[in-house]
Amino acid sequence: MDLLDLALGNLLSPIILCFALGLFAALARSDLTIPEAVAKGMSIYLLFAIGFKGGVAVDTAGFSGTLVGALLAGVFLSFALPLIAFGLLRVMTALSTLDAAAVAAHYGSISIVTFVAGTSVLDSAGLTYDGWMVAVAAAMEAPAILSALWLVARSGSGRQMDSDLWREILLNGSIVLLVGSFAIGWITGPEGLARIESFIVSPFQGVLCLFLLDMGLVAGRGLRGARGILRPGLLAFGILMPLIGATAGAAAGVGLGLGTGSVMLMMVLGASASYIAVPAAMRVALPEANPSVYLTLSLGVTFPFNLTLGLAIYLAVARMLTGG
Amino acid sequence: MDLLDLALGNLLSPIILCFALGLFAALARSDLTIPEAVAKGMSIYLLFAIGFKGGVAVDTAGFSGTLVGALLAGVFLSFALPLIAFGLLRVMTALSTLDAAAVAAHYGSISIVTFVAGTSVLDSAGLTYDGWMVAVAAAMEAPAILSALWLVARSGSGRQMDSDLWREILLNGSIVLLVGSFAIGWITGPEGLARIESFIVSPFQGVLCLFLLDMGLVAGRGLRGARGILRPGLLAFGILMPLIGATAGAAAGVGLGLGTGSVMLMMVLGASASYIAVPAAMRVALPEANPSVYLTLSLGVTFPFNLTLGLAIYLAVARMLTGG
Amino acid sequence: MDLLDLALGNLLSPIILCFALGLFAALARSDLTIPEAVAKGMSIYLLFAIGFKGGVAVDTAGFSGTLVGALLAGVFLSFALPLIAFGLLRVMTALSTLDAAAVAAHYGSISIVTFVAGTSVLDSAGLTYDGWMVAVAAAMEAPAILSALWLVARSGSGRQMDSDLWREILLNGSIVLLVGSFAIGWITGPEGLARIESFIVSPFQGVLCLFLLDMGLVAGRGLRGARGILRPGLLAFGILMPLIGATAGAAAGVGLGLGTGSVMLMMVLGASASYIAVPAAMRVALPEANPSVYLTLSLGVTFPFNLTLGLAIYLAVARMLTGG
Amino acid sequence: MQTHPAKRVEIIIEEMMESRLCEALLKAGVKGFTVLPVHGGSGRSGHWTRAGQIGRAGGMRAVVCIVRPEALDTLLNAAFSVVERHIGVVSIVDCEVLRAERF
Amino acid sequence: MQTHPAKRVEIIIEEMMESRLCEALLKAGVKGFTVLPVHGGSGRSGHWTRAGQIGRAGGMRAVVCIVRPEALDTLLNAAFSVVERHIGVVSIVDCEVLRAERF
Amino acid sequence: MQTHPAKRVEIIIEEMMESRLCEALLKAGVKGFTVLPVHGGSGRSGHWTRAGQIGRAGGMRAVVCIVRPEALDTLLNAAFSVVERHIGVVSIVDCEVLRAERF
Ligand SMILES: Nc1ncnc2c1ncn2[C@@H]1O[C@H](COP(=O)(O)O)[C@@H](O)[C@H]1O
Ligand SMILES: Nc1ncnc2c1ncn2[C@@H]1O[C@H](COP(=O)(O)O)[C@@H](O)[C@H]1O
Ligand SMILES: Nc1ncnc2c1ncn2[C@@H]1O[C@H](COP(=O)(O)O)[C@@H](O)[C@H]1O
Ligand code: NA
Ligand code: NA
Ligand code: NA
Repeated sequence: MDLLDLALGNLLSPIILCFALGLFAALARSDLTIPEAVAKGMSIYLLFAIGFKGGVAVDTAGFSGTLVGALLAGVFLSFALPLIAFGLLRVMTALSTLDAAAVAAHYGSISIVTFVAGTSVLDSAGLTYDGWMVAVAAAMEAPAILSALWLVARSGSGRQMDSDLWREILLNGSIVLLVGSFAIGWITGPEGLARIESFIVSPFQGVLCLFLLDMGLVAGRGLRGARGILRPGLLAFGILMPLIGATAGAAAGVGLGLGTGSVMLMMVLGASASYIAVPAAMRVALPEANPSVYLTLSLGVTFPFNLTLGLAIYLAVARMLTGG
Repeated sequence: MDLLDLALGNLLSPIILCFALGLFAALARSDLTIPEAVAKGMSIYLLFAIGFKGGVAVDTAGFSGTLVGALLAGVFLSFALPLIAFGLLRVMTALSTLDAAAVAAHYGSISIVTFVAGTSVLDSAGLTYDGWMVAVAAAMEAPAILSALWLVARSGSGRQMDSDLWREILLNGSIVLLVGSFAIGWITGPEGLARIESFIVSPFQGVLCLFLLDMGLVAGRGLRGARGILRPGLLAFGILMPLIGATAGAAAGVGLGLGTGSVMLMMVLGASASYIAVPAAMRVALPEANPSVYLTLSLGVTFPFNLTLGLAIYLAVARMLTGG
Repeated sequence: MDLLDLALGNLLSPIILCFALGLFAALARSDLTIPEAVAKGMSIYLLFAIGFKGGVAVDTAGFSGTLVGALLAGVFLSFALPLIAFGLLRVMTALSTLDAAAVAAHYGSISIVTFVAGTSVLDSAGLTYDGWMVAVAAAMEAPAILSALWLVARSGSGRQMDSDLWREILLNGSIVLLVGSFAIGWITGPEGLARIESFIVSPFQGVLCLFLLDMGLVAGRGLRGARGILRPGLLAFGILMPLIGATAGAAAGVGLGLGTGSVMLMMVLGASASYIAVPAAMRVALPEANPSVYLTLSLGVTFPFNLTLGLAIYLAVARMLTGG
Repeated sequence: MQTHPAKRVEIIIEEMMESRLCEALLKAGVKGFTVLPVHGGSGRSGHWTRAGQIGRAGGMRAVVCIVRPEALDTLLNAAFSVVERHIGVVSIVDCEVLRAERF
Repeated sequence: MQTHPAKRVEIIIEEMMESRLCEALLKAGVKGFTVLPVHGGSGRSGHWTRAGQIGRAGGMRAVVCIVRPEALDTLLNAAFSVVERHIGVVSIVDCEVLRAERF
Repeated sequence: MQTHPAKRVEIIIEEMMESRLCEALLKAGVKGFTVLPVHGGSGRSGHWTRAGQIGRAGGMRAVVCIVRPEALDTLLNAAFSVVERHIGVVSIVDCEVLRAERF
């Protein structure tokens, strides 16, 4: 299967088509909406299911040194990528230090839905991956926020970290749920999974479809309202930066000797940008930064790019690099 | 199986009993409620599932001329039925032109839940139907609104159609979701279905049960508050009109040479009255029309009638007409 | 399997670990929350599923005299337990008559989620129980409220029962849904179950997991805000009273000659304290009673105790008593 | 634009009492009111929020009622008879309304 | 703390008309507004609540808009042009605001 | 019915800052407040609604706080210290309350 076939196969999968439907409905100004509570419920379901399955996989495969290496690599990437992103933004766009730092934080962190979509592409390609990659994803959520705060502090402005902010960053809902369900899956193992399998395994792809429909609606609404913000430089950054992040992820994955599937997921983590945890942290830590810039870029440009073209590219490259 | 058996079998199915439970709870003024967000979430699920399965069915069975014929017949029925309804209302009731036109619009349009309940009656009777009937349902949602506006314009009052109103009518959430998921099902075909089957096929009947529980609650609350409105003439209309609509649907279905199942669904589409899309459009286009009249009639009289007796009658007649 | 093994096995099941995760997240002040609408939706699902399955079980096993005996015993327990609780509270704590009566009402009534967790412990121990025990649960919800009102009336204060209050108590949402779905399950029997099995049976344990996550969050938030309220005497009551209730339940169960599983469930009903139906009734009937006292005690102390240690104890005792 | 003086009464009350308050208001001849959901709050009985709650005991509602000045006293008496023994807050503001015939 | 006089306008309107009202307000030069969900209410068209509804026809919204006193009339005209034929309530209150430059 | 003068302060603020504002209010000696959900709004940072959102970054809350007139300044200072660098709106209205001892 060559790159084009792969890209097309991915583009014509139900989850991408659902995203496209949402995007279309929002851009066409249809009144289709998914209630906030339902969208949040679905995201809780997805986090719980992906964490639990990851924990069970670690219980089955056993704990390994590679896992620790991958965790450290993930944390390092999350700290380092915002610095690259910040440098690029200062060169490619006219954003202020503050806005640039806020955007940079998003690109060091990760998008769990892009990760999930990546695992689903691997599944349909018949490839396996290490269950603990979901722990790497959790570890990469927060460090990027600290890098961004450091970038701002260096330039003299910015708020001091207080203990509330620390707690909000390290114990934010998605980290707690992901790590918690990972631990539960690890403790209860395959017997635990057997009891809730028909809840978290079989309906998973279907829930992901409806969730991506909502993501498409939200992204589309964002794009509609933000035509003035998306200048060429910013747009180019939103597509260039995931490719850089994916390259860094690939280097880490190959360096650690991971298999094809896990290298691809490492690339996805490097490439994806946060749109839930980091924006919330930015509203507290850097309230003067403009939320429409970072939300539009992360959700309206990078997320669709990764979902439609990125995943296919990362898989092809991961295959090439690992001979898988 | 004769008509009585059929009616009884239908009346004692879980979905109808759930509706009855909701009706009872509301009339007895229990505080049982289903949160609005959950109800909306279920209706999104049902629309998505029914649309997707319809699209897959077309992909499997292939596109046919009959499909185009059925679509055209559906659009024609949706335009024509309001004119009959309007005439009847002016004779049978004391409603003003405005109120009569608003009510008429509901009866030209359709109720997707009645349609779904119809497919579930067919399933338990072991009969098949054409997957694209769901596309006919989507096509019949909107034309009736235009007929009603024309009826009002003719009488000199009424608002001019503006482009916002056009968009709201043609791109309302349920049409976009139904047509969109139909298209996704058609594109991804049986492989797409295989990936999300355990989300949209197996739990479908169960979700329908809980959804009908909510419909019963809403209908019951409406009836409780609307005793003053439901005069004999109006009540009679709410039961006579679905029978007329079903007759028209039967004529169209038999004329097109459809099978037993599809003729029955065509009758259901003719017989059912909208209570989501059309009321919303009426609040914008004919705000002076009294919403309690049309909501009570459609949701409190015609919907329960179709669900309990109507479906059994339509199936028996469809069998008789097609020898199925 | 001895008591310790059983307790540990229960403690390490996914549902208890999910509850613990919620408790931890709330105590650590994570911002993890489950939207109210989703939590309510899950509780409606659980009530519907447990009621329906109970009804089907009665249809399969046939109606029996024991069922009537168990219902009467349940109603008697629900009336009597508040009197014991009230006496204990007056001795062990400094609560006013009003507060003591309000707390007492909770312990005569039941917690359906504790009941469900009990059935799930039985399932993993490979034990069966009578399907109609869910009807006993429904019958025990309300009588305790009347006992509490009588206790208050005796002391001269308190509000007169009006017909609204009667209706609210007897037709509260959870009773109507439980009894209603029980009736629907009974009427439609195994064929009805077959149609919605993959909705109400297979995903049940998984939904219970997420629901207990939310219960942990709510209990943890309650405990955090109520450090001042939980004095030693009250705390001791919160653990002693379920043991007394379980003893009474055991006596009733053995007296009626029930099997091991049903005796255990009878103990669970006696031991568990309400936190949905009774608090709502108390806000209407005894508004001067302090809600933080009864909510903290029931949800923050007794519920976790039953879930973690209680269930294992009750099962061990039920086995001993019935030789099962 | 022509406006008319009126009173805006806001009653924050327990969800369980909502239906009783609404009935009392209607019985007192009030022509309309609007009920807003409440997400959380704080008072003598502590701090609470609605997130993830499953019972109805904890929740509150805000009922907003706009009346002609001369109807205020009847409204307050009706509201007070319900609120009296319950937690909750009643506040009154002078306002101006369009379309006075509606109140 | 330094405060400045302003007007607080509250418009209770059908959900279906929300987007039209918001557009009219923005076109009239209003600098901002906040939309609150409404749980239920009562009026000449009867009593309703949102619980378990699936359509959008029944719902309402409360739109709160704070403006400088001199902008009130433009706002009311804009709002009235939308509300005119629809059910709904408009009330105006004198208020004080911090950070007047925002309005 | 006997009423007493008070001040009704309404603070529209980002959801992320809700807990900080509530703590600041309590620390400033406020006896209670009520938090209302917000469905959407418009301002200098554009138009938004809550429909289908999954993050918490976008949402807002309306915090309503009724205080005795003499407590107003402490409240405003406390609120302002939180709101200062954030988007949001503070408005104050004269009102009358029942049961003054509660405020
Ligand atoms: N001063 C106040 N301003 C606004 N709302 C209040 C105030 N005091 C109490 N409340 C509301 O009324 C509820 C009950 O108050 P309390 O009876 O003092 O516990 C609180 O949770 C708040 O929602
Ligand atoms: N006097 C009032 N005070 C507050 N809200 C009102 C009032 N009258 C009507 N409403 C609101 O406006 C809606 C429609 O009113 P109506 O057009 O009178 O049916 C009601 O459902 C209430 O939400
Ligand atoms: N004049 C106003 N009246 C009412 N709410 C406002 C006003 N201006 C801003 N808001 C609210 O405050 C939020 C942020 O405003 P801004 O900082 O101007 O973007 C808006 O989304 C509105 O919810
Ligand atoms: Na990244
Ligand atoms: Na029709
Ligand atoms: Na009990």
